[in-house]
Amino acid sequence: MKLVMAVIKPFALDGVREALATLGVEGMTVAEVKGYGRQKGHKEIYRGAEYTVAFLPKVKIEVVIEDRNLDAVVSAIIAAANTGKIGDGKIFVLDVLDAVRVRTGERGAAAI
Amino acid sequence: MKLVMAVIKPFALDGVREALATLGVEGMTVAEVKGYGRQKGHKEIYRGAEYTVAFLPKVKIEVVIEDRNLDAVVSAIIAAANTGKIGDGKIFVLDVLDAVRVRTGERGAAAI
Amino acid sequence: MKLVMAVIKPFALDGVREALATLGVEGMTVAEVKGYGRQKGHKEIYRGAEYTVAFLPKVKIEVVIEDRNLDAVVSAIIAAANTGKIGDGKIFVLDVLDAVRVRTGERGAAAI
Amino acid sequence: MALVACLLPAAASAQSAGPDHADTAWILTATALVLFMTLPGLALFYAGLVRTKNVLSVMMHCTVIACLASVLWLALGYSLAFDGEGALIGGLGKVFLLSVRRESLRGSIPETTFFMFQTTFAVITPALIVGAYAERIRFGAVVLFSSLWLLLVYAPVAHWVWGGGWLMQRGVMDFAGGLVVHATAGTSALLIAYAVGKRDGFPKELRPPHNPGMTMIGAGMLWVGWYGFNAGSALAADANASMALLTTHVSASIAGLVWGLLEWRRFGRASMVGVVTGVVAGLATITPASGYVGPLGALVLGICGATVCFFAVDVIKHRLGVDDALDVFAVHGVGGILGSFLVAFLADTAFGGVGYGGGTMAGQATIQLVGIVATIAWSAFATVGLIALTKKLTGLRAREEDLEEGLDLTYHGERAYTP
Amino acid sequence: MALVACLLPAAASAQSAGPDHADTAWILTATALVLFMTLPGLALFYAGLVRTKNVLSVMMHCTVIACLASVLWLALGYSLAFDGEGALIGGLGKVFLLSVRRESLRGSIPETTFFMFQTTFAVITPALIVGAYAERIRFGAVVLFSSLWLLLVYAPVAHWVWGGGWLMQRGVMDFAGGLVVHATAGTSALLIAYAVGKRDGFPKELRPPHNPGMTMIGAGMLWVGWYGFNAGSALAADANASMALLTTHVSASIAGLVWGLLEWRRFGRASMVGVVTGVVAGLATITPASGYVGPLGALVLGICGATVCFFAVDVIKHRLGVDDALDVFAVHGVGGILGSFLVAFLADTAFGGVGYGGGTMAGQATIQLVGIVATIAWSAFATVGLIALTKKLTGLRAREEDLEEGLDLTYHGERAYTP
Amino acid sequence: MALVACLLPAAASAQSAGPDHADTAWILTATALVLFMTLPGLALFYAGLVRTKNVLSVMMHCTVIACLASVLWLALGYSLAFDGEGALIGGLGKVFLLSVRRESLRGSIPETTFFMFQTTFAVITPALIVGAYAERIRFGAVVLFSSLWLLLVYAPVAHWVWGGGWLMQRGVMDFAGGLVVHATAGTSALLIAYAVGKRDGFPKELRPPHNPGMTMIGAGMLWVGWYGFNAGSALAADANASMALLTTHVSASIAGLVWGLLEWRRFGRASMVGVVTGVVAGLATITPASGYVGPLGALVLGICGATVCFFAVDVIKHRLGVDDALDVFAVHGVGGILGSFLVAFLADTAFGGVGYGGGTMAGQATIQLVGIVATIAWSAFATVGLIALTKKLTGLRAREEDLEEGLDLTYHGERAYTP
Ligand SMILES: Nc1ncnc2c1ncn2[C@@H]1O[C@H](COP(=O)(O)OP(=O)(O)O)[C@@H](O)[C@H]1O
Ligand SMILES: Nc1ncnc2c1ncn2[C@@H]1O[C@H](COP(=O)(O)OP(=O)(O)O)[C@@H](O)[C@H]1O
Ligand SMILES: Nc1ncnc2c1ncn2[C@@H]1O[C@H](COP(=O)(O)OP(=O)(O)O)[C@@H](O)[C@H]1O
Repeated sequence: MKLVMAVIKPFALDGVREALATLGVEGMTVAEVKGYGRQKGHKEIYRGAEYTVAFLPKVKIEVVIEDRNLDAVVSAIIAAANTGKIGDGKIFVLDVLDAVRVRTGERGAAAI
Repeated sequence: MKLVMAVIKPFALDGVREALATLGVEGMTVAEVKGYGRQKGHKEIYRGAEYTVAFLPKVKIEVVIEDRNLDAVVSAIIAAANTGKIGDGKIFVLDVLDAVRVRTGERGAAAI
Repeated sequence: MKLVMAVIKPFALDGVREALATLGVEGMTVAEVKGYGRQKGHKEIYRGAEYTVAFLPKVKIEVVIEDRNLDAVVSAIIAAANTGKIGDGKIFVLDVLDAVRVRTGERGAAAI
Repeated sequence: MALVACLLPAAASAQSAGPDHADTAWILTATALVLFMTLPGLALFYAGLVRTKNVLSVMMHCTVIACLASVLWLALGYSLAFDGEGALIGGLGKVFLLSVRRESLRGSIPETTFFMFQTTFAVITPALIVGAYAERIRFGAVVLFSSLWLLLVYAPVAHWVWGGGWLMQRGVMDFAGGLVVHATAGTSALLIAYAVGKRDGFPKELRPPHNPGMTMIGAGMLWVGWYGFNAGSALAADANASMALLTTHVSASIAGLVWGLLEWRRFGRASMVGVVTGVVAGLATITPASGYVGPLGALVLGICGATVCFFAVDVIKHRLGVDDALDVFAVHGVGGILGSFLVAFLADTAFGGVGYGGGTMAGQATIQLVGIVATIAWSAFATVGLIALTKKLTGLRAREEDLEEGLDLTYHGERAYTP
Repeated sequence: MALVACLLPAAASAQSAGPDHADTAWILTATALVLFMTLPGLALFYAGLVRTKNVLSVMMHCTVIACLASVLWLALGYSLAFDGEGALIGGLGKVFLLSVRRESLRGSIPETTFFMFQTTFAVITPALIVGAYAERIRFGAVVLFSSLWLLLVYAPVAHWVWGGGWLMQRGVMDFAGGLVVHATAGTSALLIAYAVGKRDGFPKELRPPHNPGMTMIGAGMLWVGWYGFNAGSALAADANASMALLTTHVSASIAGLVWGLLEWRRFGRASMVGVVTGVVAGLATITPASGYVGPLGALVLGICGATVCFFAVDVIKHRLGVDDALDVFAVHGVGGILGSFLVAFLADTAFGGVGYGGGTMAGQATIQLVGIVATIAWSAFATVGLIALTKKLTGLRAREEDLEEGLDLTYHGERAYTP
Repeated sequence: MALVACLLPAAASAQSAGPDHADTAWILTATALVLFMTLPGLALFYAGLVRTKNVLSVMMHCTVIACLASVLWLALGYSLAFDGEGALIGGLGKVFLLSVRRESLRGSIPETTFFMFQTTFAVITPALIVGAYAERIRFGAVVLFSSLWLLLVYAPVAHWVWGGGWLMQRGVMDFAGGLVVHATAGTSALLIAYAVGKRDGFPKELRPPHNPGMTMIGAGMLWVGWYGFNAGSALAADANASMALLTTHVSASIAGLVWGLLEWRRFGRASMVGVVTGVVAGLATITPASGYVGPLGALVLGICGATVCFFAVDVIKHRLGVDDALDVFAVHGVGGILGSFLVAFLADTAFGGVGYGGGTMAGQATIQLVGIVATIAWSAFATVGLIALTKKLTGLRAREEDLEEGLDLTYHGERAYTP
């Protein structure tokens, strides 16, 4: 199993969720995060001065999938989140040793 | 070392924390997240219309442990978070290459 | 590639960000979390009673880097976040199988 | 309001040397209450309903409109509305209040008090429209449109109904602004909402209100402030003011319950945002009638207001597909228009109202209809022109990437919540 | 209040044709201030103290009770409280205000003004109880219980004390509602808190207030609104009203300091929620006495109120183990009862009070005690019955899974914060 | 204010038996409005601007200062300010109001009303200073410094200007507190901000305001409450009060626009916090002049106030490098001082003002300058002493680890937001 961790723009979330649903991905976990990469933050104004805020709001999606779905999932995320502008985000892939469904105790692929 | 990442219902957090403390787990990190799986979101009402909100609030627990504690930790989380209803959550296990305690620079098992 | 996941005190974030920028790390993702470790929470007052709050606010930094930068990054985080007091935080290192830049589809080291 | 105050401008205190301190005390208080409706009441009511990235833009709209409208009202608007007895528009004699002295009276109160009370109305009316174009308008467009709208729509209609113009001369009943405030703002809201286009995600993928509690706080402030709006429109601290306050409260209360019941019947649950929306619908509906009806009339108005507005939201958003984002037309417009019509019947003494001062119910109904049609027609006509002009001068809809980023950051360089 | 206004219904302005505009101005203002206490004051004060998942339910309770109580008060409650001189209960002559005309006076003000001022009291009193059953009650139970409670507990006690009933006839002192408002609500709060059971986690695993700032905002609004509550109860803009406002302010101020000091002595730190709780305790304690005592009496009442309520919180929650969630009994109930008793002593002219109008301190203390016991007894008796009825008709406590999920989503289909 | 009220203490109602109910109604209302400015207005305005970890500490400062100042004002401050005609300081005759009876009048209103109105000024003035030392002061220092400051700075200057002291005798114009409130608080704010040191991160790494919406809500409340502050200072519900309310509103409105324009010119965007800061600058600037000028004067004051304060923020923070955290001096101090000077010109009847009562513009300008210099000098002198004392007794700056952790948790055992 793989953990696909994607950091994307907040407004792209709904599209990614739908794209993954179409693929049959049955679960995902999302967190509000902030980050920077090529896209370097923005300026905020406060009483006659401008401040640079380093971090931009992003959402981080974590989805655990079976190995054979990896390419499809990554492609689907790219398709849904890509706008061609900097700040579109990154996808990281990690290995998952095991998955457990709390309700039933099922393990492995059956649990995701 | 292993990273146990559990996505559970918010109200189960206190129970899980206590269960892990009993096991001697000395640290954990918790984030507010939202997710869906089998449990598919809920309906919210807004001025004469119902909207489906895809994501439900969950908490994500991350705890890094020594390999030999893995089974005990997973079982403890299941025991504390299981209500038998959908949405109880998932546990994922990842491998951790190293751990460092910032304060002392200690590494590996000594750091967790 | 490696995922360096550091849980540190919130006020140390700016310092860590600057330290990593100096190293040439070009992206990072930050989440507000809460946690406990050696540092055990604090007491809050509410109408004539004191309550123990188990969790303390922390920030979790996730940064994906090339393998050869690992030691430098870990050292830089320690240097920037260490105050010598308990609660300074932990760093965990995980293996990353792949990275993808959403905008361009670039993969691997080119993507981070 | 004008009926009472303006037909008897010199009656109450002609004999006395100065203003009636008691009436002045109440209208100064009412002025504070009505300002409170906009700042922060309406700002909160609206800001709670939008998404996190557009919270401050809504607050900014309300604040800037408050500032702008106040200055323009002093410079020109008040004179256009309340100087002279022209049928269609007032004169220029009170520009910058140059001709008004500290001691000038209007009825039993200082004219400066009357001016300030009216100023707070001139502030809230264009601010109501904010809810229609929220989350996607350019900031420059808000500034331009609101300014011109105040002078071209609000001031003339205020003159027609309260300032001695043709509707007032015909005896139209609009105690506190069903026509002047809610019908004008509601009509224009619908048109500009259509012109600026839909929010991304409308209607299926909409996010729920980011902070309903904020909306409740705003609604509470609107309710409290509406006491000043309606009971202040008596322009005296008398039995009329008192009854207006009572009918206002009763209509709001029953309307909140009715909206809740309708939701409960349809969804099995009543929402908090629903109940406070009902309250506001009840308040808008009673507004034109507040000083003319009694407690029973208020109950009827509240029930009708909540019911009609409840269905109007659905019709506008889901049948017509117009993204009047925060339902300005469906709640304020429809409520105000409905009340402006029903007052013709409920003012009858049989229902505890004040009667028709010699006229008949049928006659009153006719003039109310005329007033409604004229107000809607003029508001629509002028708004269409203003939209075209705004599109040309500043552009109307924000760029797609700015919408994504949120108006707060794009236009104001700020974010609503920094942890 | 009633003392002044009702014994002299026609005195002040019998000779004049209409209401005293000055007194009317002040009572209309006071009415707005008291509505402001509930919406949004109390809603914020309470909502800040609960957990994130139950924020809107608390606001909903306050809003719906405001709507419901207003309509029921118009329909029946006001008449039961203020029609006729029956010892135990008023008549039906003022149902729906049918017999009240626009020009009817009560003392120097329109009866409609008096009605509306009283309406805001009828709104806040059942709303106070919300804090007791917060976070675990069924929504239907709130609707049913609050409605019947208004008619069965509030209206009769208001009649006894202010409406010409047996306690008023015996000269009980309750200027603005120590008995009528705080003792009734506090007593019933304690019983229903017990009946509905504890919040999950009580007492050891409780989460701290989700947003103390919200509680502070609410407390500030309560403080400001309480000026209207107490000084409005003079029913005139006179020296009595002024002194009532003064004593209200002084008691609140010293009580906030005392609560902070007690926390500081016990924990080495004073909390913000603590200080504003002290302020509210001081406000509740001065309420029955506000028009009868002077500045020194107010200082004494504030000090006693904060101290006794501080320890009462602990006794109720940790000794008795009753989860009166937001301390309605310990703060409002105990404060109101304490003030209702102490006024018997502090009204003495020796302490700057108004004296006993011919009676003696001992006599006054006796009637105050009788009033306190009767109010508590009747509130408790009726509440026990209402709880049984509510349990049967709607159920009282929400289902376990709904508690977990939170009342906001379960009953109202909404969430307080959507990022 | 004092000009009007105190020179004619017995004029208006000497012949009548009791207070003028109409004026009393208005001043009671104004008192509520001014309390509302501090609680929760100012608390919100300030709390929105700080970081999440210090939100409650700011609210706590405002609340505790409100309580403390009220009690000290009753005990001593009021007497020092308003008892007797001493040139430099009042007497002890009104300590605890012992000599003031329920029926005592001051002008046309009860002395208790006057006292309470003044109390709310005594509350907000030291609370203004909170913005200067926010996010890094020890809680004990706030308590000690504010208490002594009220008695040593505020009470004497209030006596000089309003209580019959030397500046009043010379005819200084300060309608509602440009000198007494804003110049005193602003000057002391600057000094204590310097003494307590900079916030960590100042000036480069500063976090933006944690919740600008909160600041907007607070600003709205300040605006509404300022009606009471300025128009209440007429001490009657008359044409003066009305004009004061009008000029207050006009200055606020234009100042908000001007600040926005300046930001837009400099950064290409206008911020919401900017516009409401401009509004507050406009309000502070009009304060001393509000009852003396007309609408045109108000426009001039608003434009000057916003412009000068806009640049003052930059000068203080980035040139002088003093971390007056929330710009108390730059906005309140500078605005109040500017208005206190400009009133000498704009009060001319040529600009629609009230004129100089026989004096000349030049004479007035001189006495205004003398007043400004004396107020600043005494405030600075006394504040330096108080800072030294506070440093010794309680310490001024919190410990480094407490700053990191945040003042909310360290000093008050609470956190602002618990999800
Ligand atoms: N090396 C990295 N480690 C962790 N997170 C990263 C890394 N690089 C980028 N991110 C996350 O991805 C987000 C988008 O990255 P960015 O570089 O702006 O995208 P792009 O390069 O496609 O324009 C960042 O805001 C950050 O949260
Ligand atoms: N494949 C997955 N990848 C990431 N997170 C998941 C995945 N499946 C479930 N989750 C997380 O676990 C939570 C609970 O899952 P759910 O399927 O509802 O539980 P169950 O199957 O036990 O009823 C989800 O809300 C989501 O946050
Ligand atoms: N084993 C662990 N697994 C996950 N997170 C941990 C673990 N131990 C510590 N943490 C995180 O690191 C934070 C700091 O840990 P702590 O033990 O207080 O630091 P230290 O030991 O250096 O004083 C904790 O609040 C928690 O969020």
